[in-house]
Amino acid sequence: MKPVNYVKFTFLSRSINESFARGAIAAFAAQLDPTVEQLADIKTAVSEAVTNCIVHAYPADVGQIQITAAVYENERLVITITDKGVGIADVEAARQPMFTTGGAERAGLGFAVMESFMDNVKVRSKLGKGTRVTLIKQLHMREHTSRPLFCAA
Amino acid sequence: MKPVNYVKFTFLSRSINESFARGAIAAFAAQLDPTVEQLADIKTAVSEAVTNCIVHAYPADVGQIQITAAVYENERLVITITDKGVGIADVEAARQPMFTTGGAERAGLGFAVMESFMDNVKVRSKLGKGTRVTLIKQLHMREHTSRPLFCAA
Amino acid sequence: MVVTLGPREEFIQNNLGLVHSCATRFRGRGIEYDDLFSAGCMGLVKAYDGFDETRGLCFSTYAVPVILGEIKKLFRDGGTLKVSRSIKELSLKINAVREVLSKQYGQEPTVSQIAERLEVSVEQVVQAINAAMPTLSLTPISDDEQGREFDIPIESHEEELADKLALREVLQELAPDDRQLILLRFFKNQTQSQTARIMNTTQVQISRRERKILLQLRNKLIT
Amino acid sequence: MADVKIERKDSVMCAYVSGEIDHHSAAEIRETIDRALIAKDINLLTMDFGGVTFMDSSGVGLILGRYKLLSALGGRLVIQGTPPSVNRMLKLAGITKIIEFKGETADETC
Ligand SMILES: Nc1ncnc2c1ncn2[C@@H]1O[C@H](COP(=O)(O)OP(=O)(O)OP(=O)(O)O)[C@@H](O)[C@H]1O
Ligand SMILES: Nc1ncnc2c1ncn2[C@@H]1O[C@H](COP(=O)(O)OP(=O)(O)OP(=O)(O)O)[C@@H](O)[C@H]1O
Ligand SMILES: [Mg+2]
Ligand SMILES: [Mg+2]
Repeated sequence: MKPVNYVKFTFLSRSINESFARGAIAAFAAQLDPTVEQLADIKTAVSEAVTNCIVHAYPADVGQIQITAAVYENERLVITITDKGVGIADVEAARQPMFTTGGAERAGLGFAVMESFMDNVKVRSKLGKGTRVTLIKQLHMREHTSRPLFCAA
Repeated sequence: MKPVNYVKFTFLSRSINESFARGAIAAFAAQLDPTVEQLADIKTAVSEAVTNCIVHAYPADVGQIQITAAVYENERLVITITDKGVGIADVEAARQPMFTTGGAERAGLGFAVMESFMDNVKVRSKLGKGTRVTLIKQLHMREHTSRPLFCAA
Repeated sequence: MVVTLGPREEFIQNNLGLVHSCATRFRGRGIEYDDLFSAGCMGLVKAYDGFDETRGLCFSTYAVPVILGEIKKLFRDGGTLKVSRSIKELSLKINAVREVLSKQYGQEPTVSQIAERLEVSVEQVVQAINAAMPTLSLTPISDDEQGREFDIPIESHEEELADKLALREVLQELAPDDRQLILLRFFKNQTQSQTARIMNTTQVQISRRERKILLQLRNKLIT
Repeated sequence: MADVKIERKDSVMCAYVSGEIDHHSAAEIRETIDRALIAKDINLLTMDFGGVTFMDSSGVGLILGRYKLLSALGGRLVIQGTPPSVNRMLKLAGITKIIEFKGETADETC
């Protein structure tokens, strides 16, 4: 299915860009008219995925992070976060709550948070090649005064 | 000179994305801790440039718009807005206040607004190829309690 | 070429449209349109008076920057206000309105409903919402603070102790192998592979087992 | 972004955290707290989250890290003032039963 609208952005794996990524995604998701809580969930999940790229994918250097966000007709929001970093040896293990390779300051909760705040989380990774995390959220399952979402440009 | 930090994003020339572009730029510029006025100026200028792509560059169809934003060491913010649309025949004429090819709906003030809100505006265009607008703003010329902007990731 | 503007009064009357076009660009920045327009008119008058007809310049080329500049001055007062501060203020308002609207509609308001009530743009609302704004529970808030869904009750020392004991107890309930796994992984900070080596099994086995135990532990602790 | 204010009285220390806690800001908060912790003999640290507007799992790491450090130093960590969404994160982390909580409002110990 083709998205109704999408955006793609690329930035450096600097920790200062964590808040940029959250803000940009929020600005995009706004077109779906989410509730405050839905928006908070999306921002938190994106923050987790971006932080993982910064901390784990490029542990020693600064690399590129790419985010795409797409809106589909049924108000489904699909976000991907991609890095070309070290990759994950065992994705299943990495997704376990409390699994971390990050030492004492990390809780190993990133994936658990993404899973609990989004409707679906997919992870594809290849050692030495990089990782792509796909976050999916279905907005407005509830009834909702419908209004046209997109106007002609 | 190499930028300290930068971001690049691509999106469709739909009017709904004007607010995304403003929001994303605001999220990026936030790292320079601008004043309310400076941020409003930046957002307005970006909005003008993006609207021009939507209205003039791709008058009949939906095309791609690319924005880059870069921060340089002296707190200079450089933003480019690029389209692959129809291009501008005479850039100098187009930049004149009240020049418009947009009919009664448009005031022909977009470039004047960009110029008055930013420190420097450059326009490069080629008919049939597209247009790139470069917006430059110098933040915090005044004294300013300096704090480290970037920490190692 | 000499450009003649004609009589002042009449010329200004005829060019108010230009002022409107300029003033519109500043809408939604928190200053009333009438004030924007008045400042713009000042700019137009200044431009008329300052325009040098002999320089062959188009009037609008000269006037537009003057008008825009005059309107911009209105915003200078707030010029030192940091975005971070203003966002904080708006987010407090959003919080309050969110609560009111939730009660009114019986469900969480969307960002556009909040924006409408506050008479600001959706964009501003989105910017001001920080991800961890208090999540509202839709159950009516009683005077009793403990009634709120996400509140963690103030724990007495006895309860704390009980909790710690609970954790220990839950751990005690585990089979010896499982207990060793948890101790190695989370109290001795061993990796899955290291744990696997110590326990004479494979990392995959540890990984699977661990997930099961953690779920089990969590369920016991949370309920 | 985030800010942390430290208050100290004898062996008791309080850290008031506000703003957005992500991996970027957690690093600064951690350094500020640890520097103050190590400089003096502290046996009770209270972290106040009253002003926190965003927190991802980096905040959980921040708390766990201080918890471990204090345990090693023979001290105690107390968390207070956590807004509901921070609680949600802590609950998800399953650490609400391990870490000491004091209610929503600040206490006179600091
Ligand atoms: N983009 C990535 N590139 C390489 N490894 C990753 C990436 N994302 C996650 N990982 C691996 O998966 C593990 C689990 O990630 P997760 O986000 O759940 O926890 P964490 O980052 O270690 O801790 P926390 O997120 O709580 O701070 C990481 O420790 C790391 O080993
Ligand atoms: N990206 C672009 N591609 C093609 N033509 C452009 C582009 N940007 C501007 N132009 C041309 O330059 C003219 C002047 O642009 P400007 O933004 O100043 O005014 P406007 O868009 O016509 O009106 P307003 O911005 O006041 O609504 C336009 O009318 C159009 O002919
Ligand atoms: Mg993580
Ligand atoms: Mg224009």
